[in-house]
Amino acid sequence: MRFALPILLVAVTVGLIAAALFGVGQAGGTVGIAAGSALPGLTPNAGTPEQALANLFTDLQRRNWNRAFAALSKTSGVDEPSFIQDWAGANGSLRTFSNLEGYDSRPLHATSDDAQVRVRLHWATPVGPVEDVRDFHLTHEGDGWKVVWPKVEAPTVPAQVVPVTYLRWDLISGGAEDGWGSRNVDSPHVRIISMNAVESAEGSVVMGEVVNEDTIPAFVNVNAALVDGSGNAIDDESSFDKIAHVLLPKQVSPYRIDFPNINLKNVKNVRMDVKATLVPASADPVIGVMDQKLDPDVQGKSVLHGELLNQSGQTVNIPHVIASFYDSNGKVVWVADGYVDRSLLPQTSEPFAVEIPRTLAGKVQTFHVVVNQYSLGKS
Amino acid sequence: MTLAQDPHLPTSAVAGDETTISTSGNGQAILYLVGPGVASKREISLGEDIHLPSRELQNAGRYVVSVCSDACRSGSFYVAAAEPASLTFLVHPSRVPVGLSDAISGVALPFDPFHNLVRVPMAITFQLTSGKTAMMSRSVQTQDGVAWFRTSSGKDAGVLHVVAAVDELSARRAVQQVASEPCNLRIKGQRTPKAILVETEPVRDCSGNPVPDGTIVTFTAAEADGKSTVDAPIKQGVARAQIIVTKAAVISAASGVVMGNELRLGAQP
Amino acid sequence: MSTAEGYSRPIPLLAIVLVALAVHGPLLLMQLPAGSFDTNFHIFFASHYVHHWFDPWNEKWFAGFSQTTYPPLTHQWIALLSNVVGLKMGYMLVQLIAVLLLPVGVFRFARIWVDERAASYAALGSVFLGALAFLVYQAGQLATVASAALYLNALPYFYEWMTEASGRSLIKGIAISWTAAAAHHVTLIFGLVLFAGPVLWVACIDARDERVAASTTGALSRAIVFAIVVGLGVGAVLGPYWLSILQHPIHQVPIPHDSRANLLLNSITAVNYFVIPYGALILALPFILMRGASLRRLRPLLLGFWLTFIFGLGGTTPLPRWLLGRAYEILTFERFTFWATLMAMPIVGLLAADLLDRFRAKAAVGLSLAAVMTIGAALTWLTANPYRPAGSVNVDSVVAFLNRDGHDTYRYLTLGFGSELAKVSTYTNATSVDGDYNSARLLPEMTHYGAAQLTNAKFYGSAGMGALRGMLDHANRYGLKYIFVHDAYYEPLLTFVGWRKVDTFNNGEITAWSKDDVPPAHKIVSDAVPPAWQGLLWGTLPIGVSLLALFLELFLPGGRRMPVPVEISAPAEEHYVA
Amino acid sequence: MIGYIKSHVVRWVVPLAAVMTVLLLGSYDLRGADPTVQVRFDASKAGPRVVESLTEERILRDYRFAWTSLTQAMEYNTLDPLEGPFVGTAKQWLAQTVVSQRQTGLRSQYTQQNHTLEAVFYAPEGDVIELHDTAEYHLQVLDGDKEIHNEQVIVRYVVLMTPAADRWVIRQMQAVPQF
Repeated sequence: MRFALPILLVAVTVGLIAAALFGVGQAGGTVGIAAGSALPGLTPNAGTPEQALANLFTDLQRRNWNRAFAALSKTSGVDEPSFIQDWAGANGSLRTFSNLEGYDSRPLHATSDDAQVRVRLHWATPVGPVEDVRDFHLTHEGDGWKVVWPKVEAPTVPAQVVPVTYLRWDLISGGAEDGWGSRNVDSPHVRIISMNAVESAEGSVVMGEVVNEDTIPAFVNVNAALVDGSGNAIDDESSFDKIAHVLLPKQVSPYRIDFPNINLKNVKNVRMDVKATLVPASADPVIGVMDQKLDPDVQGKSVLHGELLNQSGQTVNIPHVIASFYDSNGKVVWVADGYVDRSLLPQTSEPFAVEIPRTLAGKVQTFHVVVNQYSLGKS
Repeated sequence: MTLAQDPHLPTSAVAGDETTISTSGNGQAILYLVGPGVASKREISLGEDIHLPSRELQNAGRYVVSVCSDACRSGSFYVAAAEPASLTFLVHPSRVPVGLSDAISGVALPFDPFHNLVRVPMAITFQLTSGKTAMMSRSVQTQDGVAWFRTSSGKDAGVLHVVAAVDELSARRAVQQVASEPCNLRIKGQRTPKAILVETEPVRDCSGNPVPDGTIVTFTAAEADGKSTVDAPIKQGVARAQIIVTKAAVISAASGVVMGNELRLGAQP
Repeated sequence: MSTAEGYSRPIPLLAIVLVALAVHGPLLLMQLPAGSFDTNFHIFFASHYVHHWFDPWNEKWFAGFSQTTYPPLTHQWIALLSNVVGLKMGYMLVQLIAVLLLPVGVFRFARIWVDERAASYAALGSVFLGALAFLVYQAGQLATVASAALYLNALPYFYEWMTEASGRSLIKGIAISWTAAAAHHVTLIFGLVLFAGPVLWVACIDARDERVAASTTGALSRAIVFAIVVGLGVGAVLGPYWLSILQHPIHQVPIPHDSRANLLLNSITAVNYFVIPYGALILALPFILMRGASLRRLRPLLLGFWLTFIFGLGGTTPLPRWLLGRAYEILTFERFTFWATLMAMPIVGLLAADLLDRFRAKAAVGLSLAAVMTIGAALTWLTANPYRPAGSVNVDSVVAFLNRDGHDTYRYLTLGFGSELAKVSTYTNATSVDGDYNSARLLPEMTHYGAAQLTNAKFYGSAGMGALRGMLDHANRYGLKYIFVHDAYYEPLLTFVGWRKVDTFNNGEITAWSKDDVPPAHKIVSDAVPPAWQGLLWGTLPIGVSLLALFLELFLPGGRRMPVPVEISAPAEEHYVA
Repeated sequence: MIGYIKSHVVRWVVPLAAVMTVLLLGSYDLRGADPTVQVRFDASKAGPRVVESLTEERILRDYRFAWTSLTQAMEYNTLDPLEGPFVGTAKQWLAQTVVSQRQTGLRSQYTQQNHTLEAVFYAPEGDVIELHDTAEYHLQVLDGDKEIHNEQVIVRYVVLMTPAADRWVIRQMQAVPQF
């Protein structure tokens, strides 16, 4: 027993550790700090294209840039700083705030020396989960597979002077005296110009457009309450990020309010409520939406795509596109949005794409795109 | 020490004026005064007049007086508001498009120096002037301490001064009269090597008032297989945008629900 | 007394306690744990008891939650002491008491297994445990440490009661066990298997070997009596806790925790949860195995240690998941490592005695160095560790903002504040929809996502940001008007969902954001509000049993007897052992 | 042994228990009673703007709540209930009354309240409403425990209410001998 018990305990411990390492019972993921690495010898060999990609993504997740770069094929047309910038983003773009959370890979073709893998990357970002589909080319080099990272075309902005005529509204809140009567500044006049309720795969959706009819900027939020046959509210929700909250005078924004898990059949009435308050705002930057087209993509989905052109002299860190889609009667049949993960440098453009449900593709006749934006230090 | 009867209280008191209470009997007692903003307690000699200072009677309302020796005897009296010393004047809206009927309204309430609502009927004069032009002058009698008016907005953009006055008192408010919807929105375009620069003519409403800067004009360039749009703000009366168009396109402009003219441009050579 | 004699005699317990005081007293008086993960959480709970001793319903977190979801004893003691020394120092004093009780408990627990000399070494060693420093200064697990210390003190009475049928031991053991439960329920639940199991086993061995007067049946039957009385008492003392758990079982989506990770796949996790807590004990592991297996009486302890050790490895082995089922996703496993080190100490005490007998002064120097380096490494790790709590944020300006101009009529949220959230909550009158206690969360916006605090949302990836988005989406419903941001990561989201920056504090270190159309907060109706009688029980029984235990320890004579000294005979070939 | 315990009980436990009791009692949260306030509201005579039905409901709810709060404030001499339902002059007067009552040791109890509320003016933009309240209640004024005044009374109030972020609040509340 003197030796048997320790040997038994050590053997069981080793067995249990092996069981955990080789798949029996998954270990919890790392939370908070993406750092550290597996103990030597525990990183699997890149014996298959999928494993090579898995190793690369693990290093990229943990920001082990040197190891990740070392895992690239020598035929890659990228240097390390460009590679890092391509993956981690730059100029305060959405990508700079994003972390790769997971991915699904699907081989497109493979030979003994060469493979093409399509990967759906799941990013965790401040504005919610974002998916990105990317094709990776891998080659067999030495004793394993290596990823060929394409040359990165980073937008360059020539030195220039962009004239700016500042136009912004500031608020003066007045003194500390009793506000009754002496400090009347009315809320901006905002009106819902259309509303449509439809059933979607996730529940019910109320959408439409809202206009600021006033001469001052307005912070706008559209709320809706679904009411059943007995007059009781079933649920109330708000437009959240499916609206441009700050509307300049005469500006129109689409809005969409989602009611997850609510069947429209149970809804008798929709109570709309638009709240508008006066806020400080700036008329800049002006972002043009160029070359908007509604086409099917490679996967057969209907996608509205185009280019955002920053016509101002300031960097737009995170552009947000909100589009309303109309049927032949001019009725809003869908509102969709999308974030652009590259920043929009002055006088440059970036592509965008917004997907619409397959079932609605046939109905859509035209569309209207509004660009919302976040610029560092200008909130 | 006896308290013969209830304290003798004033039949009418005015806010901010002192008053007296008389008691009967003899000996010492405690006088309690409870009213709006006041809860006081003091020793008194029965049979003597008790002086209530003005600072205890500044708020209009009902006051309860209780005099206690071996037993308590109580009564109550009302304090009315004094002469008006200020006007609370509510005017809406603070911004109004020109030429709207019954668009401006105001409510005036007179208060005395101690913030008591003065309910005695009195005539309040409402005056509206735009620049040097008097738009309205009306005298309205208060009812339950309130007087009000309603009127239409003028034709010219600018500040409208609204004054409510009673005797020497007055309260002044300002209403910004702003241009109405744009009228005859017209655009012109110019092709550059990279794009088309398109701009509006000075944007005005149907009365000729300039539409405020910051108002959004949406430019749309429709091509055969797509379109481009720019939401541009009016700056110094004109909205400008740069649209990248290489093919034949129809360029239009809109502000809110108002549409402008169209420009037809051929393909870039 | 010669040097040689000095090494062969036990160290007086009082001296060990003084060493503990000398080591941990200054660190605690310097408020070193103030920056730990959970210190502010405990102070927050205590601050509620300061104002509402008999009303456990706390509106300040989660739009209202019941403090009956966490055993109250340590918090109530902090609340009482805070009337004299303030909340923070109250915390430090209660923590110090727990730290001082620990070597006493280890000594008395070790005496069940080893002689007085080895037990004294075990107790002295426990003062320098890396796991103790980890829990006290990095994790801030006050209740775990206090409960473990109390529980270790109760176990010798359990042993005495089983083996000697001593009524006084029964009473004192029960009172201390109730007190340990009032400090932390999880320790008692797991302690039952991991600590009490080996003690029961060794009592049976001693009974069978006639080392004690009791028979095996007698020992077992008395163990059952003890368990029943303790169980009933714990049921009553923590009655409101059990009722709240029954009413709202923890059905939330599992929240990831690094102590559940596979330590072999991440070097930093391995250092944090293995190297630092065990320290020099890692070198002693082979001896613990060999020596624990070589003596029949030590085998129950060895097996208890091994099981606890395996649990402490978290996701490195699948055993905890297999044995705990769903509870695996709720528990964190660093506490098991702490318990494992405590269970190892009696055998380590034997090792120390062996080494001192053999190498005298050299061994003394070596052991001292090992002990000091173990605790030193743990303290150094406080600053070197990438998992350490975020740097301390000065939240005074946030508290001042919330407490003025009626801002407290709305709810608020902090983002990027880490454990400082609890500090804000302690000193502001305003209420929050967030909170730093996973088990008390009932709002669907939080329980539907595998993320803990909203203030740390980004660390939980899409789940965390999903919970945050859900909460922001319902800002109007909860009267959530103000958000304080200490991490620019969250600014894009706030901008896109309609919040505006309204103020900056600490030279821009913190920004305040507001949403204009949010109505003032109103009470959120909850079925979790404990009735008044539960508040009364909660305010009297836990503190009452602790006073009872204190009274019995101080004034019931004969209660300080050690268990029957057990002669540890070394294997014959190990001639160096006396 | 009993003597040993007794001596220690006297020396330590009794003072300890006394300290604990004081600390615990000091922590006890007193709560006021919730008085019943009956309010009937007639908005049909208001002008020039017609009172919307939702507004009518909310004014009724908020006016009742305001009186409930006032009653608590006056009975327990606490300012907290005044936060929210009252603003401006009304809040200032009530707060002054509470502070004065605290200083003099007085408190007022309003019980058996029945309010007949009538809207007499509703501003064109809906930013102020004037109400007449014929309030019947039992008023008891106490100095400590001694009753110094006790009456069943009908008091007429002129009330100005204005809309706030999520409720109607009382800005002016002035008792008058007659409307």
